[in-house]
Amino acid sequence: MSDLVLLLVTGLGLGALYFIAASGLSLIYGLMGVLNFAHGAFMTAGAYAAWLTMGALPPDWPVVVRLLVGIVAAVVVGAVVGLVVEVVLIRPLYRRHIQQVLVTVGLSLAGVAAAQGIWGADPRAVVKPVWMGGTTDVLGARLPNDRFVYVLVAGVLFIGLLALLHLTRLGLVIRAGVENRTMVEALGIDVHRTFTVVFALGGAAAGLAGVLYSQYAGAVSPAQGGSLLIFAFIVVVIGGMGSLTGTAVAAVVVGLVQQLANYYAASGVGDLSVVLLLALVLLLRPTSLKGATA
Amino acid sequence: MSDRRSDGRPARESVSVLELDDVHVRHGGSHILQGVSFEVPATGVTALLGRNGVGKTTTLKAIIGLAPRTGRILLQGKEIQSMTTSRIVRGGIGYVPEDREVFGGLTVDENLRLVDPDQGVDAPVVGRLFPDLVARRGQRAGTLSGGQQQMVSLARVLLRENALLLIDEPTKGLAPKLVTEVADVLAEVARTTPVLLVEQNLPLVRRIADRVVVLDAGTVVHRGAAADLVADADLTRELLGVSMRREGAA
Amino acid sequence: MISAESVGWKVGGAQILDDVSLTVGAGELVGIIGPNGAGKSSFVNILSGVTRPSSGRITLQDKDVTGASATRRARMGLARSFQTSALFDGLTAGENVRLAVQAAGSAPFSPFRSAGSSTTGVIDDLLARVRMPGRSRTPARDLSHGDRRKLELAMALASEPAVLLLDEPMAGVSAEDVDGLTEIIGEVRDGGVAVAMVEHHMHVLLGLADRVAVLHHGQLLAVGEPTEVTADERVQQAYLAEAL
Amino acid sequence: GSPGQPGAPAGDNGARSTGGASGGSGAPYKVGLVYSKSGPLASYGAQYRQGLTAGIDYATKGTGAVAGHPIQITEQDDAGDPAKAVASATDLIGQGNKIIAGSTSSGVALQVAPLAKDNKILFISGPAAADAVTGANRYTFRSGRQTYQDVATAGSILGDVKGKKVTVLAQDSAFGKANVAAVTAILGTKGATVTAVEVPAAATDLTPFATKVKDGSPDLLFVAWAGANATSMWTTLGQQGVFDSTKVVTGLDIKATHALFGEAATKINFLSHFFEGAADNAAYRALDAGLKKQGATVDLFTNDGFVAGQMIVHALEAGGGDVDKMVTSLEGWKFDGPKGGLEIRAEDHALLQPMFTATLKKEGSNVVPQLVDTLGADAVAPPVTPFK
Amino acid sequence: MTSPTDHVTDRPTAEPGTTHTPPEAVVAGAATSAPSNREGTRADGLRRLLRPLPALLVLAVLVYLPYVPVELPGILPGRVNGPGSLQLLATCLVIGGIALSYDVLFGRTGLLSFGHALFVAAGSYLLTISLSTWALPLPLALLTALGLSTVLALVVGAVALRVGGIAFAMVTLAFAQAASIIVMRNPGGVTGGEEGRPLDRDAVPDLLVGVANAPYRYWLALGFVVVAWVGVTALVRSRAGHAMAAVRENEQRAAVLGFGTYRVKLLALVAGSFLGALGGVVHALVLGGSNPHLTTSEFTLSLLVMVVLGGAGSRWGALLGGVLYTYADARLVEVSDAGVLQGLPDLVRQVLSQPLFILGAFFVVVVYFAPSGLTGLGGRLIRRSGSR
Ligand SMILES: Nc1ncnc2c1ncn2[C@@H]1O[C@H](COP(=O)(O)OP(=O)(O)OP(=O)(O)O)[C@@H](O)[C@H]1O
Ligand SMILES: Nc1ncnc2c1ncn2[C@@H]1O[C@H](COP(=O)(O)OP(=O)(O)OP(=O)(O)O)[C@@H](O)[C@H]1O
Ligand SMILES: [Mg+2]
Ligand SMILES: [Mg+2]
Repeated sequence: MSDLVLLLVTGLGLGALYFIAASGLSLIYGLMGVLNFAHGAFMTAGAYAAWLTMGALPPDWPVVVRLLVGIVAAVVVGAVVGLVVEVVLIRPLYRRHIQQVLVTVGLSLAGVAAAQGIWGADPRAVVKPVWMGGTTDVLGARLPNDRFVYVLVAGVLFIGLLALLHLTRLGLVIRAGVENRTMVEALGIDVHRTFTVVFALGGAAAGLAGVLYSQYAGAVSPAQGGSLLIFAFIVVVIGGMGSLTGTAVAAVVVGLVQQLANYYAASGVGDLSVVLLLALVLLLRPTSLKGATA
Repeated sequence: MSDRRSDGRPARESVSVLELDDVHVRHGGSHILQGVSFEVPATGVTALLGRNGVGKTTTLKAIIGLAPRTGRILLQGKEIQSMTTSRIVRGGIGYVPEDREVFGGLTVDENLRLVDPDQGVDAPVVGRLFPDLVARRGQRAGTLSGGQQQMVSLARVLLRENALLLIDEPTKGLAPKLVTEVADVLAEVARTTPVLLVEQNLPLVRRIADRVVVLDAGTVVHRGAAADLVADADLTRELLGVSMRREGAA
Repeated sequence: MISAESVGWKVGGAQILDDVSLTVGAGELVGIIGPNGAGKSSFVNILSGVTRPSSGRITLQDKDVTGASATRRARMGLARSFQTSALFDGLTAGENVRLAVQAAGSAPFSPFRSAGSSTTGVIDDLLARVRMPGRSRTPARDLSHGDRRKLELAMALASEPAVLLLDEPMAGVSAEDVDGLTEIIGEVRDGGVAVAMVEHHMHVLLGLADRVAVLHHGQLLAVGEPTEVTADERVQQAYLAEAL
Repeated sequence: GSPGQPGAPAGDNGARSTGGASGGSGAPYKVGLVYSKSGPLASYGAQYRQGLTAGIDYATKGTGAVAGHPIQITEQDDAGDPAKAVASATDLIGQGNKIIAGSTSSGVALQVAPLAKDNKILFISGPAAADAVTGANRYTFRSGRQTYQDVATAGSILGDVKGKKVTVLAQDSAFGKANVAAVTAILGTKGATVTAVEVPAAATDLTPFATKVKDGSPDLLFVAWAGANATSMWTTLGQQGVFDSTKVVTGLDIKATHALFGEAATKINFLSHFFEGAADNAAYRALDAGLKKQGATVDLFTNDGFVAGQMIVHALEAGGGDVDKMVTSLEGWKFDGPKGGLEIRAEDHALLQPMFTATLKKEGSNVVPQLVDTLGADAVAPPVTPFK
Repeated sequence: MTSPTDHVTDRPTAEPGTTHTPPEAVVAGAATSAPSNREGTRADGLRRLLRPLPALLVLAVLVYLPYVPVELPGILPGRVNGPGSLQLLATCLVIGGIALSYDVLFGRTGLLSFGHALFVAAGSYLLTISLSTWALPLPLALLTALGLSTVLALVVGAVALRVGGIAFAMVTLAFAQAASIIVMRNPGGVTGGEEGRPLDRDAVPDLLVGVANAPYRYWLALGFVVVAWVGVTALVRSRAGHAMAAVRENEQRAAVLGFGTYRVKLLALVAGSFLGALGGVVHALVLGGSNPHLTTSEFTLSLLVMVVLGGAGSRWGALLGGVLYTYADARLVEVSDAGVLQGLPDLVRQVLSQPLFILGAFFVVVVYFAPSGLTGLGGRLIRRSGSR
């Protein structure tokens, strides 16, 4: 019983992390139709930004305060990176989806390599608030406290983005821009600015994901973003490409399946579980996936 | 059948809202518009006619900045040939593209709210002209029939005050009854907003157009009052390959 | 020869087609008219196998093809055009037609047979017939809208089908060319092909169709001689009004 | 004209003397290095290279030459990729290098070793720990430790293992599997019950595995872990209270990782191949001094580079350019490395060497390793695996 | 907005994953630049005769390379016909050929597969396993590797092609990922896990073993490229090739015309995978073993990168992209090592010393300035200079 509770809660926490990582991806895919392979590099940028900031602040400040400042730094850096990348690299390749994707592939290679060149390939430890490293006993299970934080952040992010997409004019323009940018422009809306805003938003979400993941992992390393990105991709695809609600549901499902399979199934099955889940979903319900029948 | 609009005011008295001066469009290796010049007067319907592939659509795209163009284009005296599409549109041009180009994933209402965030499908003009759309406000536009999509496309530009409307084959794919209705709408709209209309339906042109510009192979081959073209069967046959009168009789 | 027996189609809770039965015999041209959104295109999609009906039966050349794929039906001699031109955008007009010719020629699929260029004459011929000569080397995505419509028609004709379904072939075609294309479709019909044609240009159908079927809200309102149908009060009211 | 032999050089075949290290006048001895200068193992590679410089310096008494022939080193980066390593090694062999050293990763070592046999050159594998390098072929040697020696050291920490429960927490990879196999072989035969908890590579959250470990309540937990999520693993073990009931052993990695153990650092027993302050002898002091000159400090894999340097010089002294003589001279050679007394076992070229156990101690915001025990080479010697 | 936009569409393609193929490189027959006039059949006939000439010339030069004892400092390691250079060139050619096989799926049929690595790896590993574990004679091993890989392609294709677009990409990714995991787990010790598996040297002809025989491995790689080139040419010129183009451009339309789109796609996938597996086999022979890098999704991704880099849907493009990418990947290590960097500020130097950084940045630049690939850029330059 206590094991199950533990697995469910940590699975949920994992799903929350996946969602935070995937939300920015989903958002950018939503508008640009571009799977942003550089999202992992954006996350890494956020993680290092937070790490550097926390290191630069006076060590006698409480860790929580330093972490909060670090998170702000990560989000800002993520947004700025997203903004610059959009304006400098993505925008000139207007309408060339494949090329845009490839630019992000190049960026992901270069970004990780740059981080490795500057800070080395080895992971660097990050400080964690004591409370987040501790546990809370529930029904005999020792639940790590940080998972609650991730779930909370993911929930707030989800609701915020949902409101943005469905209640605001920006959201409407984003959803229209997904389908036909030329026509959005022909209706007198400056779609370029929208792109930039969305890319910056996606970058900010990536920054947030990066810093939270580094807290989770207890360290920062250049390849960290990339390893989370794989799951973010899978989540976005299972969730139905660009559908935020789908992404959220998929993130939770993937987190739970992974966690439970790792405990209850033989080793190896746990490893394949996510991949199998993906194949299964795609083969059984291909029509539920937008973009599946391109 | 009159060659004047219903209010009887002749079109040629007005000043022009749009002026094209030696506009060229080149795409890859082909020279699509080869020096197009004409004016659109500040009132009434100006019909842009021509056979398939002569450059009618390209002309409209050049005006609103969707095709790479050179030359001078003046909207209400202001040069717009180097502006971006969205600026030109905000400057007062409404555009109905020939492929409808509705946003298939958005609902009918959302499609309209893009232009008019406050009213959308509740705008009076929509209810009056296209009650079918009001009934389908929540349906995704991608699942609408061809004609219904055409209605969305038309309704979109009517939601906003415009200095000029560019409308590319609005009645294509519409049922005959609706064609008549749309013709009436356009005639009514043109009373306040000048319209540059591309249309293959010659009886409709005859009914609502004041002036015509005829293109052939990327150049203007005829400019004049609609009535004059209609009256001259030989000229019509030469320019468009058919006679308007015969068509109208069918 | 193709026929639909009480075909129904439901999607998202809405009954788009309801109990529609229609047979088009060899050498017959049936016009399908009706207000926008009546279900005409949906009906063509069901006949051609692009969508599956929720009820009813489709027979093609006297065989039940209700569950058969669009590909199977094409192999059995069915060709169609789309209301929104569906072309191979990256290929030239000529290549588009060539593919259509080849698809027809290779009933048993033979992967490694050389494509050859013996079809060039046929292609140029077809493009000339639909009034777009000299356009053979233009990429389809660069064609003007009217030319795309004509190419769409050329591809449907290319396979020399036994059953031909056309969805608004004249929409966007310049006034000058409408008569010519109408004539071609007439010739095809006279060659023994079963043609069903959705069209809003009434004057085209009046001269051409052997019978006209009227769809309204997914139901068959009337079927009969063109003049008879257009005289029908309900049709006048729902569809025609004062024709332009 | 008609082409000659494919692959043949234009003129005569003389070794191009492009200058070389100082202090020699004869034709240089060419040594090729294939190791990770970039890629995930770049830090290991850098340490290895620093150690090698110090080692050659020490063994040649600062001349950089053997019997008047300068040692000329050509480096190539494999970025940890075996395909690149094979290409680089082929290139180096083609350029006339009779000795290849390096191989930071096991994958590289295992793919380069056959090349040594194919081309009859001497290959001295570096930090790569795979047991399979030992006994690979007559031409392949190693300058570092192997997995078996790690595990045997871990076993010693538990003392008498008879009837004890031992769990191995390992990644589901060749490295992890080798550790599981080694623990089963070594401790299992001594009467311990060995179970394994294998963690799939795709696992992000390690709670299920920590729970599994805890459910088994073992006496000894042996952790075989390589990779970026180490901190997360230790934190999770700590959170689930594994340290409260179980003795935990793992290998001590390079200095940069010491901070990554987080709160768990002081609760773990470490086995160690080498660390700063683990030993003290002439070789160690030479290593220390040699590294200082390069602005570096003693760390895990500086030893492997240093020993490689010693082996290279010894081989060249005995064999000159003759590979067979070099091989024979290394077989059975006993010498003092920074770790202490080493022996190259003739039968399979295993490098018999002492091993260490240690703990980490907090010093301010740093943690530093403290030596607990030194195990003799015999105590941890792997069984003989004859050449295939 | 001043980027080179020579074939901007007026209607944006909203669907992800659809290719934008340059019009000049679509269906066979018209694959080489469309002549602007159709004058006489004599000119056509001459053109047809001349068409394969450039390819044959390039081939002749490549065949002769092992007889060229010239040094190209900075461009190749040592002599052109030195073992290092030939090994490098052989690797480049094999990967180029594999990129060509991938283009059958991606550029010709519009199938965005993220699982092509699976078949390449299958060819490579099955050969290695047949030879090293099952001890089959080489011809039988070749048949086994190619046969089983093709069957695998049939099975995977039959399942994955039930979905399209991005979903297809993900299902193929899932299969490849599963295979990758299995290889890493080293079942029965046959794959060697993350360390890879060297080829049993006794099982392959002596001509392919050893540094001295690098020219033969090079010719083997070249032979593979020729086979792939001829295979792709035949496929693309056939009716099936046309059907593939039809499916790529508009699948629904192709179905309505009577093309069995599922079968066409399956054929493309199996044909491409067969060539890919053949590439894997040659890769194993050239490199003397299999390593798990071939199974990773990064490898597929790099294939995608290569094809786009060179120009999708063109044989020259895919081949060139593959060769250049591999070359750059191998040689940039040298560049980043170069003394050029010494004078630069620390931060810049640290970043530039990472080969992957340079590769990534270079890639961005290429995509940016040659959006239709390098061959597209070349074609444009030729056309431009021709029209002046
Ligand atoms: N998924 C759906 N949900 C709800 N309604 C749908 C859906 N798909 C189609 N429809 C409706 O089905 C009806 C039939 O569409 P269809 O395209 O067949 O009409 P049509 O007769 O061809 O019209 P037109 O002449 O305008 O092309 C339309 O009213 C359309 O809105
Ligand atoms: N992107 C492009 N690249 C090259 N040529 C193009 C491009 N777009 C259009 N064209 C060509 O330009 C010419 C004019 O096209 P346009 O669409 O303006 O014709 P149109 O007069 O609107 O015809 P229709 O009545 O058929 O709609 C055509 O010959 C067309 O093939
Ligand atoms: Mg047009
Ligand atoms: Mg329709």
